Amino acid sequence: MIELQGVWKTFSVGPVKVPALSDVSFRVTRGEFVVLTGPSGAGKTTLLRLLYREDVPSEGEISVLGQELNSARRREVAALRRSIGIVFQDSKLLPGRTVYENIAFVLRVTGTQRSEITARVFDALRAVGLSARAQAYPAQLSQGEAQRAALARAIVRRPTLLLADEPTGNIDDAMAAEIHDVIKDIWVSGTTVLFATHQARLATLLKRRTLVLEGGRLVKDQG
Amino acid sequence: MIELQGVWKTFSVGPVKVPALSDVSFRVTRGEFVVLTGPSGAGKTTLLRLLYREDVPSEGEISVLGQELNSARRREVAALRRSIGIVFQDSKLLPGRTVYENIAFVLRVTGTQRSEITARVFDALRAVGLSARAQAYPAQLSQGEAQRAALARAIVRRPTLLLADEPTGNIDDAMAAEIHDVIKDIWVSGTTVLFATHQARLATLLKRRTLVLEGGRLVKDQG
Amino acid sequence: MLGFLIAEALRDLRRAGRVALSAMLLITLALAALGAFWTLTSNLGDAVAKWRDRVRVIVYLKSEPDPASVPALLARVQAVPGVASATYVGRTQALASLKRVLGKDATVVDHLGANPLSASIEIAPAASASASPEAARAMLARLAEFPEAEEVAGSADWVERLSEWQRLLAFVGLGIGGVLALAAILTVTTATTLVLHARRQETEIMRLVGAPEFVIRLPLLLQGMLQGLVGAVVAVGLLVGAWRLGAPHFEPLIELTLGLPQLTFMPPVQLAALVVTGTLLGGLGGWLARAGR
Amino acid sequence: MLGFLIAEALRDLRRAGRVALSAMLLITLALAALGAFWTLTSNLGDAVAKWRDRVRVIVYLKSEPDPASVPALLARVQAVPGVASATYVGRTQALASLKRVLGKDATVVDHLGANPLSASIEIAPAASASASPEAARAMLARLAEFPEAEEVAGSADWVERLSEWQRLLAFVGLGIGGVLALAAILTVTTATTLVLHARRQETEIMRLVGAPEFVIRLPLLLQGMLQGLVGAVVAVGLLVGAWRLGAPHFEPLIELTLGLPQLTFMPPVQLAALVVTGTLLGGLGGWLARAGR
Ligand SMILES: Nc1ncnc2c1ncn2[C@@H]1O[C@H](COP(=O)(O)OP(=O)(O)OP(=O)(O)O)[C@@H](O)[C@H]1O
Ligand SMILES: Nc1ncnc2c1ncn2[C@@H]1O[C@H](COP(=O)(O)OP(=O)(O)OP(=O)(O)O)[C@@H](O)[C@H]1O
Ligand SMILES: [Mg+2]
Ligand SMILES: [Mg+2]
Repeated sequence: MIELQGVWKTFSVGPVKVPALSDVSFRVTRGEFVVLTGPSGAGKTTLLRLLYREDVPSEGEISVLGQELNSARRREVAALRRSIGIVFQDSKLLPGRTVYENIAFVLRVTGTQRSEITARVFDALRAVGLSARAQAYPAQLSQGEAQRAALARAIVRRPTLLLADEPTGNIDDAMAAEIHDVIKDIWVSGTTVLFATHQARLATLLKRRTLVLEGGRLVKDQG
Repeated sequence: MIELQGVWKTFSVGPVKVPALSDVSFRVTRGEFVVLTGPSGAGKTTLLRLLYREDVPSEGEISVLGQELNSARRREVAALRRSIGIVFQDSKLLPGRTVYENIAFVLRVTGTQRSEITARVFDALRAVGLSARAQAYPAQLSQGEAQRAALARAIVRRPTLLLADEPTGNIDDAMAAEIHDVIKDIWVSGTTVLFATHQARLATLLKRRTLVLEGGRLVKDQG
Repeated sequence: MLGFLIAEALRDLRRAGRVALSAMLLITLALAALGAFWTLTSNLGDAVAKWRDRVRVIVYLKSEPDPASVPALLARVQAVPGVASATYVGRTQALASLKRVLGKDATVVDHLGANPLSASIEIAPAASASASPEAARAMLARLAEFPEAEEVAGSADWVERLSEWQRLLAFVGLGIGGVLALAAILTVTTATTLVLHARRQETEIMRLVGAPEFVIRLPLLLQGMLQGLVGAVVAVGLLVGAWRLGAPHFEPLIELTLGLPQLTFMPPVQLAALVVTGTLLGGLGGWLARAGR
Repeated sequence: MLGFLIAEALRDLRRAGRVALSAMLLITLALAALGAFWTLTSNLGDAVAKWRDRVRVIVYLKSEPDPASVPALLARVQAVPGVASATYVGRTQALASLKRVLGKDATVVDHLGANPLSASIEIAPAASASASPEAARAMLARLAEFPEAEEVAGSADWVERLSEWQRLLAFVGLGIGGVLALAAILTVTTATTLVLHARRQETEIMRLVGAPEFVIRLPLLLQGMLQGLVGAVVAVGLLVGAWRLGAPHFEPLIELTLGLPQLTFMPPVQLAALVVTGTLLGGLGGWLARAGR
């Protein structure tokens, strides 16, 4: 499902080299629920970006859903991404569209039948408890609501793989527990989940396999 | 210092009325450290926006630092804001400028002597533990680093009042504890602090006066 | 799907608002100026052609030839390269036309004892002779060599003058064309950058969720084409309107100054070409958007 | 502080990149066209003035007057409103000039028994008489009433023609002026919107931290002025360059076609006015940015 072999990622900021990932290797098999944790700046977001090929490793091999990423062509990358649901840490909601339109947009541009769209969008909104705010624009949402809308957008296509980057970072504990339930439901229905969070406590709470990054190194893989 | 009298704030989203704040009244005196907490969507950000007059209440009176906000003219609002440091929930760092430039920008546009700027910016960066990333652009920061940069920008002018909206939302617990220490230091040096967070646990941890919002109502004021 | 893509294109236009309007108006201006220049050039070309037709070279003959030998003489003159047609003007005819020319002073003719004028041959030069001063000089030299010719009036001057006029026209055309091309390129570039900027976030999300390439690009293309189309249609409307209003007012003036009895407007085919040009121009801008990143 | 504000303005320009360049180039084009039109109009105006000076009205006299009475007659003619100057042309003089006009056909004059021409007075009309067909007709009528006059040659035609030319010039000027004004307004609006968009986040932060109003607005203003200034200077450079290169080439042609021996360029004051106009135009765009939100 996911396989990393000796992955390094180094950023250059002027003359300074920032090592964001150092020699990371691991495998995730179909149907797993993996928590990726580590302090701020550990490299969690960087790792996820490599998995959906928004960036390429400085060194090492990555394959996702059987697709070798280093050699992937544009068309293959697009096909891969259609099977992945992503919750971005910075939500990336389109400010000019309502919550409903933001989620429908993803279905539209990937070719979903028009007749199905409304039902699927509202299923996703119900799952994250946001149906009442469907007509609100992103600027009219609290940050927690925005994160839930972003989660709804990620799951609306029932992806094979869900990459969630801090989906509960701005949410109070009660709400976060609900979101964890939503993600667990998706996992139960067969989606592989990679859940990134800086809240080490959460990893314990979820009682799942946990990968711990620290300063770009994979220091622990347990569960 | 801060005084709210029967403040209501209602948003209209199409035909729907969203009551974000309902009949909120409280006072904060000079030198206090107040934690504002409540679940996602409770109205914390809305309340802070009213305090720096980015929005006006639908009903009720607010005065901050002796300035009556409903009747304030543009010039008075600008003067008021120069005495307030704000950490925005969405950081609002300028993407085209480095961390250093982002913080220096605030000093520049409010008329600080050129010779003082470098020293003050680095003081602030040191306080939040980010001196090493001074030359990085916001896109090159992890979200936690971005939040610390935003905090540095808020404190660089040594404000009379600090309004912090989830300054530790994306930061791991160890780093968060450090940030709390930074904010406490600023408070000790005489700045009044209003600290908004959805982490109820944090309110307990900080052992300060706590205001609890729920669905726009002030349900608890203790400490 | 196409319905969605067109809706997206329209949404972009609405969002870009005043700037989209500016781009459309600039396309309108560029095309309207292009059309106006086109009309102007073709009418000036007509005027030049007409002046060229009026140019005459006169060969004065040493003596009035025998009427029977005139056709043979005309045939020999017509054989000279560069001569389009030749007309014989007898001495009596010459006096009559002098009288017409003199007008008020025509009385002098009535006081003449004998007819002092020579017979002549009036020659209309062919286009080949007007094409260059060298060709014209060659023709004049050949005519002067005729044994019957006393003198040849008409010089290379008129050709010089015509070719100067044409140079002027070509220069003005080049200048206006260059400026318009620049303006059009700028318009397209500006519009492109704006469209791109307005769609930046949409494009990012589309790429991140794996939308096919044509879905990402088509709204940009359609929107550009729409802007171009609207601009071009408005430009054609302006041109037709200006023509309807202006032509009846200007025709007498143009006849007076340029001697052109009637102005011609662009044929429908050219108007259609203008619309197609505008649409393609806009579409190009939209398509380029990706490269412009 | 000013240094910082100018640095901010330059930063905006760099960031807006291609679009800022477009705005500058559009300002350049608009001002260059304005300058070219200005030069053209003033030279055409000179040509029209020259043609007007060449217009003559001729009063033919019934008989050749006594040389002693000529000055008195001329004085009376000069008293007619609309007459700028009057010259007496005797019969001998008239025959001599006819000979000059006839050229090749001048031999007819030598065959004449007696001089059949009349004496005449040549009149240069004043500007007041050329100003309107009515004034010209009034002058001609007054001249025809002279007892010595047999006939007055010259009609209201030439005035008509001149006023048509002037109408044409005014119309072309209006058209070009209108198009340029539109283009300039569009440029400014577009640039404004872009600048505003580019600075959106800066402006928001400045307001939120309580920066004084002038700090928020001045970079926009400076940046617009800078764009306008650069555009205007380039336009002036283009005009001067085109003039240097083009004028020596065109002067003979213009003399041939319009009879104007020498072209005049815009004086430095007008060039300076162009630069100021550009700067103000750009500054206006920058200043408007706030209103445009
Ligand atoms: N584009 C970039 N250019 C330079 N440095 C970068 C870039 N992206 C990330 N970094 C650096 O790489 C390191 C890892 O960043 P990353 O965003 O992966 O951390 P993270 O684990 O997601 O942190 P957080 O929990 O705060 O979101 C950080 O030091 C960051 O500053
Ligand atoms: N501009 C707006 N228009 C309409 N509704 C708004 C607007 N701003 C906020 N709201 C609504 O008001 C309520 C309170 O929002 P607010 O952002 O203050 O919550 P919060 O307590 O800061 O939540 P979080 O912890 O998630 O940031 C939410 O339901 C939100 O959707
Ligand atoms: Mg991250
Ligand atoms: Mg909030």
